[in-house]
Amino acid sequence: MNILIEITLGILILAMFLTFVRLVRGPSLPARVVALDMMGSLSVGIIAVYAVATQQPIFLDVAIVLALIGFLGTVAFAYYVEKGELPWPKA
Amino acid sequence: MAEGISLILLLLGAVFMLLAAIGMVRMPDVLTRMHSSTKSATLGVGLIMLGVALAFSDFDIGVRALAIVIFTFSTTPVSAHMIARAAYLSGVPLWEGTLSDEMRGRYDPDTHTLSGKVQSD
Amino acid sequence: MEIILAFVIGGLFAAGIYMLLRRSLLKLLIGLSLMSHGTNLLIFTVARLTRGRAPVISMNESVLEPPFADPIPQALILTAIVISFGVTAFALALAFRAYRSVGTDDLDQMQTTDA
Amino acid sequence: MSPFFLNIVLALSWGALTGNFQPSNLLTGFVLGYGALFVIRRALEPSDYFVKVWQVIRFVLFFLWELLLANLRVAYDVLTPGFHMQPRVIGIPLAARTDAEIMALTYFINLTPGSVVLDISSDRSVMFVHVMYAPDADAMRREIKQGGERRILRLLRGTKIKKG
Amino acid sequence: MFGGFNPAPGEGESMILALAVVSVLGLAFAAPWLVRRAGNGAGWILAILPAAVTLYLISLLPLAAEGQPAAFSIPWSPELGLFFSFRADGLGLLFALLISGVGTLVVIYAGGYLRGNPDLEKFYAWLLVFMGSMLGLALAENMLLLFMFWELTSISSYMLIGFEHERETARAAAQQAFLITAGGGLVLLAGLLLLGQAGGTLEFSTLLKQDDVIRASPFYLPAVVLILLAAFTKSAQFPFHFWLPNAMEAPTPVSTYLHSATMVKAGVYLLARLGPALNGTDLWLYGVGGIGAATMLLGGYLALQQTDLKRLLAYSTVSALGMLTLLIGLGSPHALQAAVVLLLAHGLYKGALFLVAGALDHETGTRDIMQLGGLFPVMKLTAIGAGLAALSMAGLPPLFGFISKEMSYEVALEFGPWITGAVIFAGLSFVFVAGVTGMGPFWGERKQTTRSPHETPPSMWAGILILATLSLLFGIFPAIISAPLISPAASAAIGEPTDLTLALWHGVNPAFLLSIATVAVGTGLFAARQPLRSGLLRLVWPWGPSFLYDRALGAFNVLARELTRLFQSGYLRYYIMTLMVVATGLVGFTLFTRDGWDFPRGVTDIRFYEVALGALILAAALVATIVQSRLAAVASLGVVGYGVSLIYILYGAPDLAMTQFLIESLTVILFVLAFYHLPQFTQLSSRRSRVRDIGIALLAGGLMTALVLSATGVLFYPSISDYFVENALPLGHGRNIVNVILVDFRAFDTMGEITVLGIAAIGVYVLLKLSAASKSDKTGDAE
Amino acid sequence: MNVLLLLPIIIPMLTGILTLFFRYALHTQRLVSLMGTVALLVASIALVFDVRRNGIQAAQMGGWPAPYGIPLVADLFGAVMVLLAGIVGMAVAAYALVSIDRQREQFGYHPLYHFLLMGVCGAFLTGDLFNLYVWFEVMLMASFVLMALGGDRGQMEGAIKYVALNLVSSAMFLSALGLLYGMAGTLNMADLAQKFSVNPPSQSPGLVTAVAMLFMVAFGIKAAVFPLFFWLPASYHTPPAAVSALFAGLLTKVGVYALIRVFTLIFLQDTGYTHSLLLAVAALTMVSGVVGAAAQNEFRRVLSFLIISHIGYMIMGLGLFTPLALAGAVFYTAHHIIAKTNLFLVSGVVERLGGTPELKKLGGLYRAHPILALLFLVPSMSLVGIPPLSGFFAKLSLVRAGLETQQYVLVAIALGVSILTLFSMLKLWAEAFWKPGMLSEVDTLPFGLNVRAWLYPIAFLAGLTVLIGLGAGPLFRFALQAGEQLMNPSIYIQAVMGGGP
Repeated sequence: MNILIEITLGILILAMFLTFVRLVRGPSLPARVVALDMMGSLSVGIIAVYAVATQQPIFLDVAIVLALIGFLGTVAFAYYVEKGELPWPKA
Repeated sequence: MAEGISLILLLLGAVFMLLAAIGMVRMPDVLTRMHSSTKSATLGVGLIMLGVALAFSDFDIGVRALAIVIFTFSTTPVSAHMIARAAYLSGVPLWEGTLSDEMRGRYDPDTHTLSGKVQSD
Repeated sequence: MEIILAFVIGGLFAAGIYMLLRRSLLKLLIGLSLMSHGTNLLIFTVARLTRGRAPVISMNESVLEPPFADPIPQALILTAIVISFGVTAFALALAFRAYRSVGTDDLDQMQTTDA
Repeated sequence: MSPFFLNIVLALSWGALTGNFQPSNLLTGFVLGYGALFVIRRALEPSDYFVKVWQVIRFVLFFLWELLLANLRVAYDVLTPGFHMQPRVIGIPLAARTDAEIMALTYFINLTPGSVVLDISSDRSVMFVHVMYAPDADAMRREIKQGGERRILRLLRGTKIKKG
Repeated sequence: MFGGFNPAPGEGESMILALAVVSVLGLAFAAPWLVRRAGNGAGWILAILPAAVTLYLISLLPLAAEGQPAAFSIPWSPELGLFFSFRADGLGLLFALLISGVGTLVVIYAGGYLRGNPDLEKFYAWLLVFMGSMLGLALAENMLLLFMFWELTSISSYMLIGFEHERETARAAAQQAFLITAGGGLVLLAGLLLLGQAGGTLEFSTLLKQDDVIRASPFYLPAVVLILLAAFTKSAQFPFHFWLPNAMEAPTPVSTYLHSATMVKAGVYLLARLGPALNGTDLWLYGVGGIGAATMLLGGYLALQQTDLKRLLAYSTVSALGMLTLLIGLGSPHALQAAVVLLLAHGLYKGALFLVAGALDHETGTRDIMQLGGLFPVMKLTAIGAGLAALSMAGLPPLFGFISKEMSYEVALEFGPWITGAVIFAGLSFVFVAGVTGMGPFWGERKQTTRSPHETPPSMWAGILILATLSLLFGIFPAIISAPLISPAASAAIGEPTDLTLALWHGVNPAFLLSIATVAVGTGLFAARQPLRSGLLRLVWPWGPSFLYDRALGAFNVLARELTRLFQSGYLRYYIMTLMVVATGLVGFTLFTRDGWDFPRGVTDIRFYEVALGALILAAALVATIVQSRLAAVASLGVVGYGVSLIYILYGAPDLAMTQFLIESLTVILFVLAFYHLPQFTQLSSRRSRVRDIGIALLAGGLMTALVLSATGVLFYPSISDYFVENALPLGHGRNIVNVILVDFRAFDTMGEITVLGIAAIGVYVLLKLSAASKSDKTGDAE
Repeated sequence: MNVLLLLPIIIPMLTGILTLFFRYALHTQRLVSLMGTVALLVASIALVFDVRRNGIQAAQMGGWPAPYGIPLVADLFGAVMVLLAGIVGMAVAAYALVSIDRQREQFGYHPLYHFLLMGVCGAFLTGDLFNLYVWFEVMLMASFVLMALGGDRGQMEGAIKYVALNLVSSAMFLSALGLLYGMAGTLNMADLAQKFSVNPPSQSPGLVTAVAMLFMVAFGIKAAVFPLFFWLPASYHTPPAAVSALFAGLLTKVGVYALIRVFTLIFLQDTGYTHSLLLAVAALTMVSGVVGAAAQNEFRRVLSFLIISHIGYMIMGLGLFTPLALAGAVFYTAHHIIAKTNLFLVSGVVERLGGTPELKKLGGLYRAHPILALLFLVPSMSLVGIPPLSGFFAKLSLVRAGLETQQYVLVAIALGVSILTLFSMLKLWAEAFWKPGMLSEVDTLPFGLNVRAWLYPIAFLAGLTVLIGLGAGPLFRFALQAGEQLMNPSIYIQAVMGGGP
């Protein structure tokens, strides 16, 4: 685990924090959704870097899965943000 | 040698992602924020995956890294589009610095249609 | 690192329990989810952490040399995650139906069945 | 027998010849096959298969370049204190008709930072795009139409002679 | 530890003895069917078996007389010391004869008394259950068997007292009787078990041989106290006497049979049975004797002021029971003989008088002695029976009652003035009651009553006359029963064989003079009953035990309601709060006070980015609790999930991470789906409760941290995972060990897991569909 | 591989799956369901005889050597519990045929019923702690859905409380499991027992006791002991009678089974502390249950509180920790399962005939249905401990065990609580049966059956209560063997670790 890799991981985690800040502060919901999506791709990054760090290609499978399903959450949110009103009147 | 390049690529990718995150925080409104984050994040992942492919210098790993890149490149625009459209239509305020907004008032919420009469050329 | 994770687990449990004690039905569900994260992390941490080496025998080697993560808690947590997912999904449907029949998500209104 | 199919057959036969079907080996078979077909391209019925491949490569290069450039611009903007962007929502009259073409265009616009497709009008005549650096709306419109749309349409339409 | 209770003596050959008891119980189950068949004649038919049992018991008398009592024993549950064993010795036979004899008459009497009542079949069923269990109680050799029948009599008496269950008072009286007697029963169980531990056996015959061992053992005091309590509740002794008068709600045959002749005497019988083993200490003397005397006086006094026939008889029965207890308490052989005689005599005359009261009630519709008078010309036979029984109760010479009073007075004189005074007062009240119940209604001027009285049907007056003539017969020729019945019973009660010859005439001695004087004063009292009743007898002690019983019952109900409202508040968060406080308190206390706490050792080094990740998770969890918008909460929950998955990655668990990511995204989507249709978060709870909740949550979280820290500090045994690692490839043919464990080594878990998912799917489908369907169903297809 | 061990799990699963297919063919569903329960009963009887004849049966799932695979173990106690599950399963299934409405049957009542039985039998038979957690979850999940099946408001509220508290308990169970694995490195109960008993952990023994406490709380919630029982009275009276009868009979008993299994096999290091705590909990549970029952005025709420009170007796048996006491606990569990399920079935009929669960409005059943009255008397008086019914022997054995270990206060409480139980039972009897009251006109039941069809399962269970009472000799000897087996774990360990294919 040479120093360079650690710095990269540090940067990525820092990016995670920043995204988290946006997620917390994000005035509107779409802002939070974007942050969550960003988190997804950041995680892919972290996993990939870690895979290299530990010379374990097995982690890449996780990255593949995450890359694919990460955006599902975002699309779900988007669908609902746009929908706005309730599908049927409140009980 | 390949080791060195891959480390640098990883670092570069990480930096780009950091930029995306900073963009995420600094940008005034949702749409501009989205630009910086989704695009550069995708680039970041691309670079990291390149670094990974180089680091392992094994064909299978390379294919997997390529797969990740392809997936990211194919899913991010879709999610970007969805979010942008949703944000815009749900009335998220644009940055006051936006010069013009030709889509304003064209969306009819109940029939979900967007009138498309041609403007200039 | 177990020390840090111990505090993370404690934090998760605390947040989960705090949410459980709230009057809203939805916060209850979030609390349950937080607590199950805490529990899974607990099982993972208590069974000794080893950094990096996944318990997977890669293609070229036939036996796994020592410093690898303990596979059993991972199997347990996997089962636990899936089970708690099933239960959470049911709890969500139940919360939805309860809200429809009671009209509010305030748990204090739901005491007709008690003495 | 479209040349592309022929090329695949050649690659597979190469694999069979060399006895290992490792993907890397197949790739070399494919390149060799492409070279062979290129030499005898006149014998086959005319198709722009060969022109096409070259076009794809050039387009990918253009795209990557465009991506890098835009990223740098955004990066610059993000790092410097003030905001330099002039965001705008502009409507671009569409020449692209089929779903495939519109999708390709949307992908291209979305992926090059600085522009995000907001929506397409119900009658598919106009595409609304939010752009970051667009001091002049019409200039931006032209740039996207010329840069992105022309290339994509040429790429997609060029090969399908049958389609109008 | 079961060696202590050696089984009963071997010679359990007379099967018929057990059959006697079981057959009566069997008849009880057949009764409803029989009654439906027999109609009005049911009383006579059902009486056949009890009569047969009486005759069989009489045939056993000679055996008991020469000390070889018929016995029977089969093991029921030897490990628990319970044997289905009977032994018909003198005392048991005397009591059993009383039960079956009076029982036969009551069965016949009930046929007439309850003719046409729709619930007659239920009445007979429970009456026969009672008779069977009383017989069992009388003849039981095993103490636990005695306890079994003891409780059965309680439940049958509940059913019989509450016969007219439409009436609220009857139900309340039945409940009161059952609670007190059954409560006494359970106390008896504890007493008997302690006695068993002291004496080393649960069989009466062997137990009574170790009386000195028992007296010396530490269990003696608690055992005696408990047994006394039980006997006092059953035999309506002083603090627990109030249930007997209230039990008069029962129909008269029940009052006759249960609440004068047999059930209430069970306690006295038990004391007599255990006397040889337990008496001789002053605890016994003052405990039994003292309470007996008190009850005798109280019962006698209260009897004087009653106007209802049955309550009057009830209080005088309480007094008679007090006298019996007093005699047993005194414990001398002479006293025990007097007790045995009084037992028989009281059974006869009190039974008859109760039947008379029933006849009067049946004919005239009222039991108030003020409205009864001059009925002799109309109900001659009943009057004669009543007269004889009253004379026997008053203790006039030719009757058997005189002999028993004579003996009681002789015993009283032996024990000094106080006892004599008390017994005399009781005698006075007996005479008074005899006059009021036996003579009052039939002489004097005729009063108007609701129903025009005429002679009772034969089934009713038969019982009265038989009992009355028996009192007369035994009075004139006491020899008939003294040898075969009374002396074996007395010797059983005393512990060693004694022969007792009864004689009507003991010559003129102080006891005789006293009894004549009591009769005289008694008749004087009877004559002056009007002014007596209006004047002196007005004062009554309002805060008696009955008042305490009602208070206790009311208080218990109020306490129960308050406690339940406090605990079972209906607020889910209070439930979870108690749960958390208990769990944290219990586990925390154990961890820290029993030195479970330990500092972690051999932990991996700390990397800054992992700390950052941990901090991110904590921050996200914190945000999830604080943020107002629910979808933001879901998003931060998603972040927690991602963080945890990354930790799984960092520590080498790819499969886990993949599953966690998948599940996390799915959960986020589900939460969004569900939360969209649910209302916004609103700040509901007050600040104070929020601070309290934070406190509890932090405590629980802290405890978990402590547990994890101390668990990582200690490694007792190496994990068994090495086996899995070695055999995953060769045996499991898989490279990913975690997967191999899941699908092969621990596949059973995965099967369960999939079942849970399947059920959850059904559950969600049911919850969503059924709601929609039920709406449409209400209007849609009917049931 | 002794197949008898596997049958009690496989049969309910197959029946559950089969009934799932015939969603709209109700008659077939009912037939298959009943056949399933009969098969389960037969299998459990065979298992009991097998275990009785040749000792504890153990089988390793998948044939993996002892501590590594998941073992299925049937000792006498486990076999008896499976038998009881079979008995109650059949009785309630027969009762449900006439009492469950058509709509619930179309929405998967029978499959859920059998999955619950599968979970219960799995929990009784498994020899691995994590597998016990999985079976707990199967059982709980099925019970959650059964509780919410029908969807009216009362059910929803009850279900929420039931689900919330049970999920918290499962989370605690899981954490305790994690800690235990962290310390002992294995989850196989026999292996754990061996490791903890052979050379008990030297440093920080308190940690093992702390984890034991966590187990006690987790199982305590499921067994509804004091102060963790609040979910039971809030939720047991909301679902239909058949469902709450099944819950009353089996669910809490699985918690008790788990407590007994764990505290006689694994946590034996600090019995002075843990088991005296159990005694205190037992006493408090007894009292709080019966006090709660006295304050209720609905038929099934009284019964729910009484469940809690009687759980106290079983925990008392465990707390006393002598062979006789454990035999008493086993016997009491058996007696209570049958009697309590029966009472809930009776409450279903009473509510059906009286039209309402409130005691104030009920009445007149003694005259109208004397057979029902008698069938109510048998289980209720058995629970009070009136001889010669099974309750008496259960209480007798516990009182004797208590006296032998000088726990006089506890024995006094046990007897006192019996009286208060009697008080509640008499309240039920006086209000519902003796008090004159109007009877709802519904005498004909769904599918045209009259009340008699409802009484067959009740009569069956009442008969069992009486038979257990009369046959107490041999049965208690059987319970004593089970008690002895529980008292020295080495037999269990030898059967699982030593033998086993």
